[in-house]
Amino acid sequence: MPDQPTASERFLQGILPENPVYRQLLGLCPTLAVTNGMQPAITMAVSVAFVLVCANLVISLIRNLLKPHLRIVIFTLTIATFVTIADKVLAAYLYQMSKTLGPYIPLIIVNCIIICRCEVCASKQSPFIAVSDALGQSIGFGLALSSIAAVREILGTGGLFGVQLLPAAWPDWVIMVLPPGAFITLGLLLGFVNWLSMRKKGGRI
Amino acid sequence: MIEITIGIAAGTMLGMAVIMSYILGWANKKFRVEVDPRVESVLEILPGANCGGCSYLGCSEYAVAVATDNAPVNRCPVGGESCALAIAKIMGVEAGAIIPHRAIVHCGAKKEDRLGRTEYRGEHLCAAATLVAGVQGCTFGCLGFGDCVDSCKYDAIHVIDGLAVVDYDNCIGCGACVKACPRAIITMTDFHEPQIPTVKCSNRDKGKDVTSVCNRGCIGCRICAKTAPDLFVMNGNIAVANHEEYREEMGASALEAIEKCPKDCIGYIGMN
Amino acid sequence: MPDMKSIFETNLGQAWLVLLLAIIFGSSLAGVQAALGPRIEENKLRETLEKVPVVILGQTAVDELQAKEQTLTILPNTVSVTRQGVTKFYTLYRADFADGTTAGWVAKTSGQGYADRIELLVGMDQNAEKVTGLFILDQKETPGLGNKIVEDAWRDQYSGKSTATPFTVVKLPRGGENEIDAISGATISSDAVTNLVNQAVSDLKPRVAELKTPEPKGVN
Amino acid sequence: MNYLVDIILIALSAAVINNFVLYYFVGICPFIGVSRRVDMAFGMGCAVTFVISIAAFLSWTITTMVLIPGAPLSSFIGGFFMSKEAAATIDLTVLSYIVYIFSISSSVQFVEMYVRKFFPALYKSFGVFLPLITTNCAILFACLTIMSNVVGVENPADVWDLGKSLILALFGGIGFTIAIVIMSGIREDLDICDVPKPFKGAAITLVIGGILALAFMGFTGVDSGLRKAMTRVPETAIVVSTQPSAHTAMIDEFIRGDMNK
Repeated sequence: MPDQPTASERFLQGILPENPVYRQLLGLCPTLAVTNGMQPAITMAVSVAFVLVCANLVISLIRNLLKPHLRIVIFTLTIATFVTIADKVLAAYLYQMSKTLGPYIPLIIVNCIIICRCEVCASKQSPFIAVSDALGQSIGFGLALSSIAAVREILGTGGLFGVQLLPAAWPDWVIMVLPPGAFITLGLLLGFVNWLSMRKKGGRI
Repeated sequence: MIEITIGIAAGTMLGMAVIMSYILGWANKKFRVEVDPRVESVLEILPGANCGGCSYLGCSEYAVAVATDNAPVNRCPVGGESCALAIAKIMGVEAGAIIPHRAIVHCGAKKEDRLGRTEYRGEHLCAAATLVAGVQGCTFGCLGFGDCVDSCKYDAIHVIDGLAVVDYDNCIGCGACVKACPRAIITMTDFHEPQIPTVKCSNRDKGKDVTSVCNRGCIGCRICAKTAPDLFVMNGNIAVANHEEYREEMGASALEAIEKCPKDCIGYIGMN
Repeated sequence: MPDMKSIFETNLGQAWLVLLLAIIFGSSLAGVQAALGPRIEENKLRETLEKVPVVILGQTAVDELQAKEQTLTILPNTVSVTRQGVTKFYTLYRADFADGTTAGWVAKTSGQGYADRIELLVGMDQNAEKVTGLFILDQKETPGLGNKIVEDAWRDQYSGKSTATPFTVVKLPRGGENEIDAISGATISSDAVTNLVNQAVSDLKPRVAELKTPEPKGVN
Repeated sequence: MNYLVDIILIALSAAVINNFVLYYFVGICPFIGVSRRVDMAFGMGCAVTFVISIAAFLSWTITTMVLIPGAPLSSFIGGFFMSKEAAATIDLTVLSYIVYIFSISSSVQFVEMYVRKFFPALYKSFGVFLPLITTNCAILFACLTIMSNVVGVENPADVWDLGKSLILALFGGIGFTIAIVIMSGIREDLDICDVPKPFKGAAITLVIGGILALAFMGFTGVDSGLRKAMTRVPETAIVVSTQPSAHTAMIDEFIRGDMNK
């Protein structure tokens, strides 16, 4: 365990080498749920980023007051507050988006990424490192979400952000927008990413 | 109106927090299970990776073992030196140098050394191949399909030319390959020296059966036991190296035994 | 008071951080709610009320009205209709022109669709003889199949039809009156919408007669 | 009769049709992580069902007693500071997320301590699951579904009572157990299949989960069909009554404000 990771190292780690979705397999619930379109995916990534950064900041500010057995309760309390704020702001300013995301915004509270980052990084490191780690992780999460959402939206509706990419003759794969499509796309992408990293390390196929 | 709502909101949260923490506090005291406080403090120091490198089921098992039936404190490969010293301080035990705990593959036969190999078309998994008799002449040796490679999370073991070889720079001694090998020819041993001699064979048949299936198998000729009795000892038809006792100064007799071995199946392994 | 201190020390004492955080977060959230609450309510209502004129007059007429900065005054009232012990609630909006004449009525109703609830607005002319339009507010039907009920082409089948006979969903046109052709592969969704419309129209038709303004009042 | 129909439909849809894991994607982390062996998966399923029922009970009582406007407790306390009917409009629903997650984590911690003290053997076998459950999305999702059926429901007849919430939680947990046990059964056979190396572990589990979700999709539409079969078609006798509800008062006030802006 690197005892004193530098902020930039934590930041870069979070994006690809320790990508929360592909590498650590955290936060799969929202990843599968909101990636049937590019817009909901990006809004979710932005709100997770907001919550993650604020929660990491607050937790690392009060880290030496934490009692071991009350740790989880305090983490969830802080995260829940920021998620409610994010939810209210979204409902006030982006009402249509908050309706499409529906129940998945409050589910950010139990999103494993945030609690894991709080426990592993924020409750031990100084605020600056904790925030950079949070930023890295949320960019990694955003990348993962948009990669899955892109695949699903292009295959599912033949276009991205309403722009028709595939030829009109392309029969939309409706399954890609449905729940099974989410599982299969993430599974295949996960396999592809593992294959990529193994090829880089010259591993055995 | 708004201040009153804020006031009531804060009040409800406070009320709920008081009730919940009171119940938890009461439960904490009432349901106090007498746990040796040392176990908790040891558990806090351990990295919590539950990798099994200490050959216990997980960090909590190892912490209990250390605190109650004083298991060696330096067993945690991931925690390393700092973790061992910290636990030793709690347990008031002398930490002792960290003895690296690494894996050894007791087979030295490459593909060309193995005789009687059949053309095996089944699953390319040792777990499946070991069920088929006669995949290769020797029924003890390494199958080379890499179950151990798949199980290793630290990329410390590779199948080279049909034989599993440990890469001692990456190996942290987590023991995953020991569990993965269906023929159980990988053992975890303490390396008192960076390089230690070992017998690279686990074929317990008689000499003539061994030579019919492998060019490098130990035929039980006892020469190594005679030349370096404190290092090698015979266990039935196969020689077994005494890794615990080996120290640097016994290198001469080990080298002599290595030359004398007709099958060249003893050798040095370890970090270079 | 020492024992109070010790109790405080053991049970609540350890959790003082939790109590403090609970108070801070509780009040800050109430503050956020106070600040953003009205805006959210407004969004919710605006979404429905923007659609009411469109459902009655159709988008073109509304744009013309917009050009002349005239807006319809919308008066909502809740109607509860009990049938066989099953009370159904409608919000019935009455939209009047600036000069007081009733432009039409819009009923907001919701019911069980294929996957989840469907919420829609049904527009009727001033004395509810004709259905002027339909708008789906909220639905979670299967994407690609059921959610075709949202498309204008399918919805416009309802506008302009008389409310005398109930709508029927047909696979291939049989030349009958008030026929709606079902979306292929989503008959349950099309049936659900049609039943909702039929039920709303038949429930509210008598209601409209009562609530109709006796004669156009002066400009209000 | 109608109540029974609703109960059966909620139970059926929570357990099988809109399965928590395969339709709503909640609780995926244990679905991937814990489903190595069938007995571990079953233990996890029971633990989740047990905790989800407690969470549902807690969340329903707190929501109806404290959070919704006009709830007995909030109007009682409000009564001291201001007039009775103003107190009834105090709306604390904004606290719902904190209250739910707070009650879930405290109840999980309480259950863990209780099980550790009185059932050490049970604790040994699936005690490790309990802290994992606090971060399990399925529990919070059940509370949110209950909340969305209690708060902001225009038609007072649709508001859920304690019975319906517990049924949803119980059968949601059972649905979760069904999904995770089936998946662990498949995964045990997967260990000896020749899965390409990059797909070992989570990737193949997700793909198999996709196929499982496909199979479960066969159930959609069953509940609307059942609902039609079970509810008798009401005749045309209509009783009409109008009374200005709080809802319409709010709309009037909003429109008047909007119109003369």
